[in-house]
Amino acid sequence: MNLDFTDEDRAFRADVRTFLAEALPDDLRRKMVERRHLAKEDIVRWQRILNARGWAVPAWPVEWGGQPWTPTQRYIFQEEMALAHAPEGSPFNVNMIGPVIARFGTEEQKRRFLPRIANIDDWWCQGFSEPGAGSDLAALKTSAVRDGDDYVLNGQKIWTTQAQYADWMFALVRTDNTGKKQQGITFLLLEMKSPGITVRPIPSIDGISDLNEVFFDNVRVPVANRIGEEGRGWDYAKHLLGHERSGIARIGLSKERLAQLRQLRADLAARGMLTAAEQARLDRKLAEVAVELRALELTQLRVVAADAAGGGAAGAASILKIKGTELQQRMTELTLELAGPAGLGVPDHHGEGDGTDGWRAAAPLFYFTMRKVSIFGGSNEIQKNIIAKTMLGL
Amino acid sequence: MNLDFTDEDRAFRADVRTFLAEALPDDLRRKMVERRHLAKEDIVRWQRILNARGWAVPAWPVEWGGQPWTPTQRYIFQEEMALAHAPEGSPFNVNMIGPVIARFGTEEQKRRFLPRIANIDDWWCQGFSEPGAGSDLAALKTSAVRDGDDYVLNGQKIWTTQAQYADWMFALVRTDNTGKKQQGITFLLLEMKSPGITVRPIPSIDGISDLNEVFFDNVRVPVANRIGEEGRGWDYAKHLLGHERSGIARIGLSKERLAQLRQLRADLAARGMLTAAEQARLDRKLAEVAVELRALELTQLRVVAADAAGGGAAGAASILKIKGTELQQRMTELTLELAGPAGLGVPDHHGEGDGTDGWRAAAPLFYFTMRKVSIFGGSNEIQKNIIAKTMLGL
Amino acid sequence: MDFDLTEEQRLLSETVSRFVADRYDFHSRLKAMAEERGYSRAIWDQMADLGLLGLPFAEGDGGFGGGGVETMLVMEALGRGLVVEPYAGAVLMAGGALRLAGSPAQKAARLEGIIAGQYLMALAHSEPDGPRHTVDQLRTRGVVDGDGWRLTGAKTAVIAGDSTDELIVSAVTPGGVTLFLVDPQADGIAVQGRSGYDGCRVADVRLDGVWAPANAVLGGVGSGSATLTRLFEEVTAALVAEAVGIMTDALNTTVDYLKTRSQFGVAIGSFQALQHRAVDMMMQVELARSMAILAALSLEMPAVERRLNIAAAKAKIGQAARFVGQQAVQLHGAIGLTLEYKIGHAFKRLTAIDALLGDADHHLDVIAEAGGLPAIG
Amino acid sequence: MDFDLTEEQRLLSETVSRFVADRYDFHSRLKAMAEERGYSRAIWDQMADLGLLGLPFAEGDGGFGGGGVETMLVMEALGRGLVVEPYAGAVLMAGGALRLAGSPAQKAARLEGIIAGQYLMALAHSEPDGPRHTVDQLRTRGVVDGDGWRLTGAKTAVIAGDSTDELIVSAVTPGGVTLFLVDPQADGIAVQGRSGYDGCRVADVRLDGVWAPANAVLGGVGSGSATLTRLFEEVTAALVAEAVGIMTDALNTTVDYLKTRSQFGVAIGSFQALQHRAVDMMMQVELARSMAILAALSLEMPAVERRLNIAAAKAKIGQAARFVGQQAVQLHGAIGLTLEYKIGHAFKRLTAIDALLGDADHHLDVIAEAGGLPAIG
Repeated sequence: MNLDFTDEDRAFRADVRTFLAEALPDDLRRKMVERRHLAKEDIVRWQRILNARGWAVPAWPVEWGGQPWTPTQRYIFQEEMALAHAPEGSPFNVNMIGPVIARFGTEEQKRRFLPRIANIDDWWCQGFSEPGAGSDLAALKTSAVRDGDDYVLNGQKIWTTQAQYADWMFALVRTDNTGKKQQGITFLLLEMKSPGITVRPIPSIDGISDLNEVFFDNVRVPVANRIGEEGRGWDYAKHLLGHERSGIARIGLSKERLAQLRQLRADLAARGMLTAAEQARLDRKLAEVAVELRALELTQLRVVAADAAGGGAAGAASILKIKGTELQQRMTELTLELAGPAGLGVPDHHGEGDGTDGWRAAAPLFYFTMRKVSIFGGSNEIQKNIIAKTMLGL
Repeated sequence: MNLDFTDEDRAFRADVRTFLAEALPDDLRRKMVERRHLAKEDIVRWQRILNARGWAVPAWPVEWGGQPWTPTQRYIFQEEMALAHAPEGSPFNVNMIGPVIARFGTEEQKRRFLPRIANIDDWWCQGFSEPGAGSDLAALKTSAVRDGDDYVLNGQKIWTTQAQYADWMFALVRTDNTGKKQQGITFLLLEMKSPGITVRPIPSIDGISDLNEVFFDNVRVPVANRIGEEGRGWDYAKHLLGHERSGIARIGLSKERLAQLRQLRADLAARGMLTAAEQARLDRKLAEVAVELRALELTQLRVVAADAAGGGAAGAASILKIKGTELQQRMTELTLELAGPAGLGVPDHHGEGDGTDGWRAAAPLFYFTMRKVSIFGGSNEIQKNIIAKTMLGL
Repeated sequence: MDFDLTEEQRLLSETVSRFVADRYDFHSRLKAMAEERGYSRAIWDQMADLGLLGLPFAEGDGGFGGGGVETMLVMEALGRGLVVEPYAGAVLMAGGALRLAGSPAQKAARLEGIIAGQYLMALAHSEPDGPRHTVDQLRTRGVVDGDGWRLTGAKTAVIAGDSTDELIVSAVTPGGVTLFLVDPQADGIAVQGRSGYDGCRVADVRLDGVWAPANAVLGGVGSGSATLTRLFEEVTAALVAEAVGIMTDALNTTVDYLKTRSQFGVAIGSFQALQHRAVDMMMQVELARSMAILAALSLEMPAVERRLNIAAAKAKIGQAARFVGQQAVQLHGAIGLTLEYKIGHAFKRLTAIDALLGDADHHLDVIAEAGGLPAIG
Repeated sequence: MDFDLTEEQRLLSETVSRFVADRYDFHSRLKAMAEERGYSRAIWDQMADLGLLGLPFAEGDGGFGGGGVETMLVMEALGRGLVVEPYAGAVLMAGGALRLAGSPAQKAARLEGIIAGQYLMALAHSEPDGPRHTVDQLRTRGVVDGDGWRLTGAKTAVIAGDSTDELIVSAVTPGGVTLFLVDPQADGIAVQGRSGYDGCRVADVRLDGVWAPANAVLGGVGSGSATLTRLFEEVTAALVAEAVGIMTDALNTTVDYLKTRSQFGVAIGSFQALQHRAVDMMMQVELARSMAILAALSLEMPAVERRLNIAAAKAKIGQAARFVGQQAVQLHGAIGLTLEYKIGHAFKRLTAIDALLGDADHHLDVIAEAGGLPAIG
């Protein structure tokens, strides 16, 4: 047992760090530091820089642009990205549809889609949730009826993140109503500019409209754009949701944020804005967060090591998800607390602060926006149901 | 709206305070202050002093020794008792079996039992829980079969508090197996010296053996000792459990304990045993407890006022129970924290400390013993089920 | 010991509750927020017609002489409706400063307009670079200049500060903190309004040597700290009541949602973990309600009791508001994250109320320093 | 980055686990507690036979040269069995002081006996009137008297202090804190043993001018603080591992209970609120397990990393132990409150572990003062 990275891993970390220091555009870095909302172009630009380096989709199969990294190296890469304030790529492209196509797609689908996904030549969104199918995802009703070489879609998706940017959607649709609800679900790829698709943005409490409703009115989708077999979409979706465990707790991100919290606290104290009691109290809370983060970091490392050894418990990802999101949310509370009432006046757009104190204006929106992490991707209540069942046998 | 007590209530409080100052024996008071375990004789002695004053059973009907006090006055009485460090009477006598007999008993039963209950000429225990009937009390199985003028009991009770002291038990037994489980339950009074009763003490984590198993082997109970009708015991038991709301949050007790915590903290600081950081942290925690207690106190007063006006929501007692027990437990945690590792060595018996620092030895046992308050009398989980159903309609 | 309302209080409560229920649904809030000044003139006029704008002022000044309980009733009702109009900021806060410290002449010139809804005032006190909550640690300075004063500094989070007829500005002067009546159109003032995250309109105000005549001093030179101390106690009690109103509505909305939202073939309210969460919310709401009553009644108590009970109320409400707001969103799931649904607005306003006039931590520090709370009753 | 055990470590772990599983059921614990010295000689002999008592000592001294990971494996296994024998107190704590500071002659005279289970030592350090956790703020004094020392003071919570062959006593002397080897039968010593609330035997020790010869000094005059600092880091890491073992067993026992205990016609483990509580416990156990590993591995790190990571581990374990212990009792209901069932014992020992060598709050203070935790890896 040891916590030392191998010489190889150290060299890898140095490589990544050097690359990020050189390649990450300064304006992007600043936006990230100030917690400003990234435009689509920002994310695309960075993804293409990564792609040019061959690091856009490291977890994919090597033949499609992946890297033969160990789970430890993937963890190091994610950590360095976060510490360098690099934007995260579109998770829908990188972590979701790419791996699904690489695993279950036809050769034709792979050749057609994967290079464009990696380079975000196409921006993808995820069409899973429906008004009546949230935690109970398998209750989805959007129907796809076979008509010649097409499926004809009718129905509605909701909470579709960044559908307003998207060129393509991967969607779960119902092709059969007769069996168990998990059966009869099919996994389709649809072009967002297809006739009959309407996107309506939903304004969010964080001041962004990144959530959308997507309506389907007799939308035709070629059968060639189906993933795998008809009726087996649920299996492919489960694969997608359980795909990546090395970054799920977002340790690097939380480390970077904790460091920023310390900096902000020091800054306010230096400006005479904190009483001694307030400083002591904040230091105490920061220490508590540091301990929680350290415990989570070690737990994440244990999972990474288990994955590297080809094993590891199924519910471990749920633990990392729950505790990771709780910690991220806790840190937004502390940022809000640091910002104080001066954070009350915010500009119209997410985090475009007025100079050095921009973070104070951004703090509340950051707090609001991070409420979603315990809701989306399987709410923490659902995660606890999963752990109770799979790990405790209850 | 106002928070002032009336002149009448103030005068009443002064009366109670004067009486307690004069009547409470000093040795009892000291035992209470030092959190020592009271012997049966201690409780009986104090109950008889109260009874001589006419204050042993104030909530009973006036003809059986009750007082025509308002809910506010009952609240004041309980608060003053706690602040004066007076022992609480046996709840089984005062709050449970007395009111049940007064309400549902025959005239003969009232005359025979009530005066002896009030004076603890007989010590009573409660025979409700069984090994298979805890939270699900109505699942009880102890059978009572009619045989002439007797019932013949077979079965077992468990967690019977202070059965080792008891002269009598009031018990729920099953006289019918055919209907819903809440039906077919009968409420009996049994003499503990009846042939066929065996009491086995169960040692507890607080170092006392106040819990017992009670076994019935063909125990004969005269039908004359049945309360009300056969098969309606569940109704009488429900009445008993919902009887008293003016003291359920135990505000007075918590006030007294918070004051003691402040005293202990000051004492340790004066002896140079707390760092500045520790003092600040403890003061902060005490402030948090003070705020919770104040919120609970006002909530209790609102319930008392609603009761005085003849109204009030059914689930309010559950709120007071949950929050009251959480607060009591929180204070035992703080006592333990104050005691520090020096509390690790404890004497053989509950709280018999060695001089001024006896409280430090007693602190852990006090912490352990108070875990029961969120379990007995309907666990806090059961209380939340009740609130969800009765107050939220869920 | 009496928690009953007087007949007058009951009528007031019913009137405001009916006004909110009939005239202020969620759509009204959205419409009001979209208006240029960030709230609705029409609603403001209706509030004036109901006499709400005059409630806290003395009868001799044309008001109704309402006290802590009356304000609590109004604020709780406004909270239930998530009313965005600046009642607390304009009437209770700025109007309160005038009421507490104004000379008869100063009151006479303004109160009629305030009560009629025709004259709006705003208190400019918080500073962007100052301590988070203070009555006297200010950086804004007032220096004597001829027969008047020159004010220089920066203020932030000034409620409705960009649609106000007059500002009340706190500044450090020789002798302590002094309050000044300032024309927002005066030379040297820059007002930058924006929508606060809670939906209420706020402004940043910069004062660059703004001139104020001697008769612009409110309540005497150096008396500002005392005025603000009392004023903040009153407004804290009011905010606490507003939070209770918001939490009550958020709880009801959440419980309704649990009963109607169906997943896995059943109402999600049938899941015990969610039931218990709703119970936890409900207990916090009831404890918070008790503290709002305490705060309102404490306004009549001696200084120490008043200060500490109100601190306790704000501390408790801050914690309760955070828990109830977060859980209301969580139990709603995604729909709780949108601005098209009431819960998100409630969550954001509850967040603001914790931050305003000292957060829970601040008030716990106050109590810890004082060595606890004095007995009541 | 490697969480695998070496082949030797795996064997050690299996050996101790089998010993606990085969020889140390709950009944063994009760029997051991009932013995006069508060633990079982027979079990102690078996632990010696297995080589456990020699584990941390150098091979040259007749031990096995086990480090942090080996001790973690043993302590976790002993925790799972709620073993009451004073392994941490006698072997790791007192034995550790000898190992760290003893001269070759001092070691030679004692280690063989310790490793064979024939010689028992106890560290007398905590004081009834002292700060809650310190290496040097002591009231016990050692003054030079002729060619030796006179020791005066009071010690408490001395583990197995009433059945020990020799005491190691810390005292303030000119030049700092010094450790002394003291015969518990010496004139001027009074030892009062009792059962600690966690089931472990502890003693109060009074020293009234006890004489100690010059060669009774352990590790040099004034070197006590440094020895104790290092020693407490080692023992803290060990206690943390013990807690993980106890919590693991408490979780398993609780989950089994939820599956088998039936109320309302179903296993209570079918109630979602209880399921989620068990999940919360399980998450705490896993986080605690990670911290036990960190603590064990930190013993090889430089001073600052070592100190702060171990503080973090103890802080986390303290919080986790409180939560897991309380919830294990709560989910068991009444049976969790008895001494006839394992859970109550687990709860009490977990409570003690939080209190020993600085509670969670203490270690959070350490981290806050240091400005956070250094990076690992």
